[in-house]
Amino acid sequence: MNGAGLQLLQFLLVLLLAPGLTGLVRKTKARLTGRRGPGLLQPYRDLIRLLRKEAVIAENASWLFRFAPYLTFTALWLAAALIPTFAQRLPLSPIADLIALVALIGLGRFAMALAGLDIGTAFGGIGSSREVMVAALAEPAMLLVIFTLALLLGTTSLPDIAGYLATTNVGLRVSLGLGLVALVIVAIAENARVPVDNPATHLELTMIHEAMILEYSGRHLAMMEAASMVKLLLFVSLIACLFAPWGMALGEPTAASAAIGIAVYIGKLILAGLVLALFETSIAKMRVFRVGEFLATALLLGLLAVVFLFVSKGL
Amino acid sequence: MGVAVARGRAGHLFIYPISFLASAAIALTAGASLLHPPIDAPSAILPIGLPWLEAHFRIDALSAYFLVVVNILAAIVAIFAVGYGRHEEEPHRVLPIYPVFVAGMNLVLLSDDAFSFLVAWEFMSLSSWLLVLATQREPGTSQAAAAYVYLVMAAIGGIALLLAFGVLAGVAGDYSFAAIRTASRGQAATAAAILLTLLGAGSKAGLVPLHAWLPLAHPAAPSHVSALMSGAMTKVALYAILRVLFDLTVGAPGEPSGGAGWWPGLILIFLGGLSAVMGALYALLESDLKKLLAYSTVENVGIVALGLGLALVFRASGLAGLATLALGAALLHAFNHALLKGLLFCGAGAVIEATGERDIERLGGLIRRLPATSACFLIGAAGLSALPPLNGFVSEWLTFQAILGGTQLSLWELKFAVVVAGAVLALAAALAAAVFLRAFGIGFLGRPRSAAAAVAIEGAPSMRVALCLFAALCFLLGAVPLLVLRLADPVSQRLFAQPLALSAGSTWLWLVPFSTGVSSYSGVVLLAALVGLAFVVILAVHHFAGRRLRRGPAWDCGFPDPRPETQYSASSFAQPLRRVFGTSLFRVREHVDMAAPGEMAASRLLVVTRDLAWDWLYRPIAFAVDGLASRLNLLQFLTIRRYLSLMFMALALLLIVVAVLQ
Amino acid sequence: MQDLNPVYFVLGSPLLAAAVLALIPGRWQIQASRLNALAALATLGAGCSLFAIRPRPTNFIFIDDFNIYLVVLTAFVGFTTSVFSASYIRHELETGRLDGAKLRFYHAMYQAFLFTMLLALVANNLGVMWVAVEGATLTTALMISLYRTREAIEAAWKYFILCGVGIALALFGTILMYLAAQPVMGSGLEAMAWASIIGHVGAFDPAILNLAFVFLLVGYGTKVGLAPLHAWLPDAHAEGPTPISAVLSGLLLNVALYAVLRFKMLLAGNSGALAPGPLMITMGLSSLLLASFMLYRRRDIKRLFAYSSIEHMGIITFAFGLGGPLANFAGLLHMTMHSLAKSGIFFAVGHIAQVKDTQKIADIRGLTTGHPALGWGFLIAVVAIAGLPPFGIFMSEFLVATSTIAHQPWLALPLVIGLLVSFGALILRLQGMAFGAPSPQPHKPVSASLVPLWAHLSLVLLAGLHLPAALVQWFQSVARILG
Amino acid sequence: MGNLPYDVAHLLGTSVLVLSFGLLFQRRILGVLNIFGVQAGFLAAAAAWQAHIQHAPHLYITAAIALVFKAIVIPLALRRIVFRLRIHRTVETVLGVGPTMIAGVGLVGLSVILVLPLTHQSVALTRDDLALALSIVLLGLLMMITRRNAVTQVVGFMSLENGLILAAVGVAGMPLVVEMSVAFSVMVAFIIFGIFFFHIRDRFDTLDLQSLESFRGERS
Repeated sequence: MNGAGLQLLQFLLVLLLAPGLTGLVRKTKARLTGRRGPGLLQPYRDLIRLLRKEAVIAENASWLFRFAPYLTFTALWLAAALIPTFAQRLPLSPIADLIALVALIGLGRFAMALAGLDIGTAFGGIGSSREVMVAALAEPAMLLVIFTLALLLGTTSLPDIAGYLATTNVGLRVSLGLGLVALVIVAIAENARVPVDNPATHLELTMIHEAMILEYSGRHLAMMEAASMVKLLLFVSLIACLFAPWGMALGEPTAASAAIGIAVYIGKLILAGLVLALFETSIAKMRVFRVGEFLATALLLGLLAVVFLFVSKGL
Repeated sequence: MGVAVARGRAGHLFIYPISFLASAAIALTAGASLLHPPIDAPSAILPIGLPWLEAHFRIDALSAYFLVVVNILAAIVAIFAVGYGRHEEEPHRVLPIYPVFVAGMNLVLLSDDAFSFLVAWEFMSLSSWLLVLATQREPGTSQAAAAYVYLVMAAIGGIALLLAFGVLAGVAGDYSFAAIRTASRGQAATAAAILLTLLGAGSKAGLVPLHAWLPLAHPAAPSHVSALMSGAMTKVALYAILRVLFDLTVGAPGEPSGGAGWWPGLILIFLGGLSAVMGALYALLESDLKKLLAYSTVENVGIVALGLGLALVFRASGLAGLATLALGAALLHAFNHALLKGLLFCGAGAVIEATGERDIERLGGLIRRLPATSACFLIGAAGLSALPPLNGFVSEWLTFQAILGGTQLSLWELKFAVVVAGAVLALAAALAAAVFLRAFGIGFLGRPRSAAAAVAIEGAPSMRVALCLFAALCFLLGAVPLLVLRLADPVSQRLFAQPLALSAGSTWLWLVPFSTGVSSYSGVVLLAALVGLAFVVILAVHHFAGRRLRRGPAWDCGFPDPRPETQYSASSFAQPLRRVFGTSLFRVREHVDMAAPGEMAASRLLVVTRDLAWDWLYRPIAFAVDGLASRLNLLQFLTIRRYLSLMFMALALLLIVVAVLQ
Repeated sequence: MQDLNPVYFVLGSPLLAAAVLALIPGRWQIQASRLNALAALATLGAGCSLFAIRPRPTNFIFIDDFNIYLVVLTAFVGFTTSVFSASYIRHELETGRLDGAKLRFYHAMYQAFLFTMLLALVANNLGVMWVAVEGATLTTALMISLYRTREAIEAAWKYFILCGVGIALALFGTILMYLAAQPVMGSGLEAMAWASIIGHVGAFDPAILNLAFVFLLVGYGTKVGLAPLHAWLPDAHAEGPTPISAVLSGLLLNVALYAVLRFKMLLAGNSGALAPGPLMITMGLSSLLLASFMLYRRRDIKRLFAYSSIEHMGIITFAFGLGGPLANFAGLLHMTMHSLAKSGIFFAVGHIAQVKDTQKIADIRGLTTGHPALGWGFLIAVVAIAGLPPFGIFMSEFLVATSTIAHQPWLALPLVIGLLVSFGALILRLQGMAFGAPSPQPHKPVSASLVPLWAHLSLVLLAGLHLPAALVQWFQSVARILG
Repeated sequence: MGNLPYDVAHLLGTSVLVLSFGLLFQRRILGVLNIFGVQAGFLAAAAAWQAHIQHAPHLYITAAIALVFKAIVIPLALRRIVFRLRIHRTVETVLGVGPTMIAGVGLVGLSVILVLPLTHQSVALTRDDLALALSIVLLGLLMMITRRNAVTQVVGFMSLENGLILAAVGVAGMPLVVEMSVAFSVMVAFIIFGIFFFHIRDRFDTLDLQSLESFRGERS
């Protein structure tokens, strides 16, 4: 399995599994609330349906409105492709370490927020303004988690972190625990999951993510939906890679170890989907203005993680 | 260097091309002298200045680097100004002074002794003061007040620097930098000199407690001048900090623990971090486009100061490798900020020339009216929000890498301070993204909120050429940061007698601060990957889903309302963040007076934000001076008898003193 | 006639001119003003000839490094002011504020005033120096009340009383100095000649010297306008005709300070006497701080620049009080620069007051747009006096500040506060006057001869960039003996 | 009989001092003028006596000038001005008599303390003369501070000048030219005072400085 093939496999794997993960989450949420819910493959069917539909855009939409979906999707797809999922060493991963990854996600969000503002409707404004607030607090929290790992392990490149955590027994560390909780909170906020935003409804009081892509239709909407699905997968594989890297094909992957890697990775996805669905059904949505404090706790946890790093290890 | 001060009646077509050629020439010579440095840096001696100490002018690596930064910016701004100058109402007020301003900045960088340094420094402030006053309408308006506050702050900064050089020159009074470097002086004197320099240069750069004049003065100047003031003059101020803290007070170059230890670094880190966050937050609450950019200058100067502080701390604790990395990051960010801020201010200038409006609340929908300017402004905004393919991200990434190197510091407090600085920098970067997203989104997208915005037309071709040149440079440096690092290498050689650790491992493709294992970044591959992938996706989608497109009224959940007022405005966009940060930091007060039910009166929202520095630092001083002046004023209105008794008492006092001393 | 002493020409021409001008009747005052300028030119010529022939000191007259450049400076500023006063007088005659008789008196007194100042500079005999300074007071006293307005008379009366008392105290000091010299050098002219006293001052009784210096410092200090004794200066400048303010501010303060420095040199020679430094530093700083704070409340443009003169005299006295070759050099340089720049400013102010027909700062706006040449000249002059770089005053303030922080760091704080506060006040007023929409001016633009103003500014700029070697050499030699 | 010259000089000096105290005390203008005349007379006598002791003929000229101008011409001129302005009846008290007297005595004490250390070389005569002269000068200054009327202020100034001339005379061997120029400048000063009186009179109709002070600079 030479390098290029590996990377291509990673790209395809990410693209195919993303809608599946979202479908799984929706299915389990429906089941938990006593409904049959749509099939696992429903998201695939939605995407294909949208792709075939005719795209209708507002008169005063600019070139930015038409180009933003592609930019968002590409940025997130590339970011997802850089995270080691089933194999540790990917040819493209040295081009961007963890900090660059966060920035790529930022690029995707930047494009989506601008698209929201382009048409000049109230809902686009609501979505972008709240998205910016969430980002302004989530990004520093994420960077603090990265500081914790980097200060602990001395590197910010993903393959090395995964390799190091998978091989050596780092032991139960308080700062890693805090980092995990902070990263989970950030993931929930970034992917507009329940406590921060409700992906299912179009209620203008609550929606953040949906408001931005309100004006899209047809293939552009498909791109945006695909982007958010890839983003969910990205965060899940990031958490898996940083905090549960076992079962990954280390060093030079052979066909067998790659297969095992993929199987373990899919298992992790399913587990994460179930946990997420369970979490979402057990908690109500927060008022938008309490999201600030929610994310401030994530920022605080990140900072505590760094502080404990010094205290416990006496570094 | 000495650009001819032509009383430009011939108008802008004559002055700006010449200044463009001059700046370009200087940039090239400086760049050349950096890449293959001459053996002994040429030292030009001019017979002007102090009688017994001619003015020394010398190009060494540090001044050459900043010469490149200032003059590339000045060259491109000159191209922009050719078009922008056309509509100037009183060209004769701006034209002759513009080249003098650029010459002043170059002179500051070139001077090699305290006296000519200060002459050039005050010269720069004087010429920019005249430029700020150039396009003023009524003296009473804020323009005159802004210019006044600016000049007084410049004078305070100038005198602080003067005292710093006085302390450095010591009793002997030999002001040439060479003598200052070799002169030995006590720890207290070095400390005093460093503090005075931080006060003087810090106020000119706009570090937080002393920044209040910057958002008043920079927007008041014509746009191409404020581009120069924000882009280049703040860099000259940072050059002053670098020259004194890194070069003059260090004693023999390269000696690790020379100078004053790590506390100046800590102060710089603290000031830098504070400026970064406060700058971004102020910018968030500002709706005047040029003021917003001025506040973002405060933020970015804070980031560079943070980098310099890190370099000082690392060098004081003997980690030379990390020190060169932090210095490299700071220099790179200075270069990037100069280009990006130049681009944004010129963009703002184009917008103002097209619409005559400065407040983004009254702009909107410009992306359709001014496509080229909006595209370049978008690139600038993305750059300053530190988004990957562009150069803004590269320097911020390097600063983060330097911070992560903080673990090797010995002192516990330093380690903790460095990490807190990292957290502050992360918060500032995120807020900057919010600021520029708001500025571009409200200003350029959506529906035009005023008649002027609706009929805006693109400016002169030269303006667009300049903007595109800026954007191209940003992309180039984002992809291949090595170009600037090659320039920065001799600087770290000069200051730390160590090559830039960064450039050892990096090639034009990869950027490797420590080792590939630790962290690496490749601008080129990332850019190529993004563009390639996007191209593939578009092709696939268009092939699979077809290219059919239909235009229709905006959906807006079913009740389209064409009136632009329904759009989000700048203050409503910042409202969530204002609610999170504003109440505590700026004592934000929001009064909403709703019309009584049934009444048709429009309800008003009034947001009052107060600039803390102005309340706690500037206003008390002004009141104290005013109070003292009125109390002393009584002395003017005494009668002759009282004056005589005054004289009598003075005589009696002196006589008593003499009698006592006898 | 080999040793034809040029000093006799320097003194003779103004005296002769004064006599001739007194005789010219009121009708031909325009020609009289031209004659006045010619006479001043002759004095300047004689002064310059001093560079060539350095006469031998006699009992009454002597030229040394210290007073040679002051003599030429006085003659030069006297000449440029007379050129300015020619155009000023022409405008005053047109508007009828002054008539022939008053002008006749004015021209005669102007030349007499120049004579007394030149005499004071070259006087070797301390008594003659006192009489010359007293003469200067007498000649200017009546000129201040030339306009006969109530304020002018009050200002002149105040000027005469305060300076009269000051000068009387100075006389007492001179007598004490003679008393100290008499036992050592015997009585007669020898004991009054400064050139010979400087040699024997070591043997004088320090107690008398201290007492004498106190009286002299308070006496001549009144004429220098130092803080507690400055009351006469603002009103004298504001109410008198502008050429007089220019000459008063530019030259008379220098002459008085020259006298104080002569006596400081004597004290420096005697080890027993108390150091004059601290006294001059306290008076210098107090006048700097008082004047800089008073600038904010001034509503009259001439009074504003009068206080600026007090402030600059404070800086100069502080520099000489600080002592040391660097500070003394700065003081001497500042003295020259201040007199050039300040008289230049008064030329501009004179024409501004005439054009706008008011001296109220509030009514003067938009000079750079209304009268570009006058406005920009005024702006550059104020920028020079405020101490911004390319001009000479920045160099002297640079030297004073750096030597202060090097020798006595804690003195630097009040100095810097004074400099900054005055800078802020000057720029605030300048900005109000120079920019904005021009305020209405009743008179048609006067044919302002701005040549003197630009001459002064170019000299200050030249000094800022490159001081001629000869001047530097004189300053340094004087700085050494000043101690 | 100690040495006679010292005693007589000392007597004349102290009488001039006592008279300047009298000037401080006297409230009526005419009284002030008379006392000033007598003081000038004593000054002339002291000068003449010094000339006699020091065998310096030129001092006689100074004595003569002092006598002619100071004792006779100036008081008469002032008297004529006072009568023409019809202010001869004005009575003016600015600072209470008591405090002025105390201040006067204090000043004399101060000047004696100052002069005492100059003991050893100088001749005793000059030392006493100097103390007297210094106190007369200070008293003259004090008088100018406490008086409101322009004429009395001028008289205060003139008595201050008397103190100076007493000092100049007391010092042995003061060159003649200095004497002459001092006397000459005092005369010119007095002429200018006269001119000022007429200016003030025709603009303010009174010599009382109170009205003058309301026109200080920038008051309007």
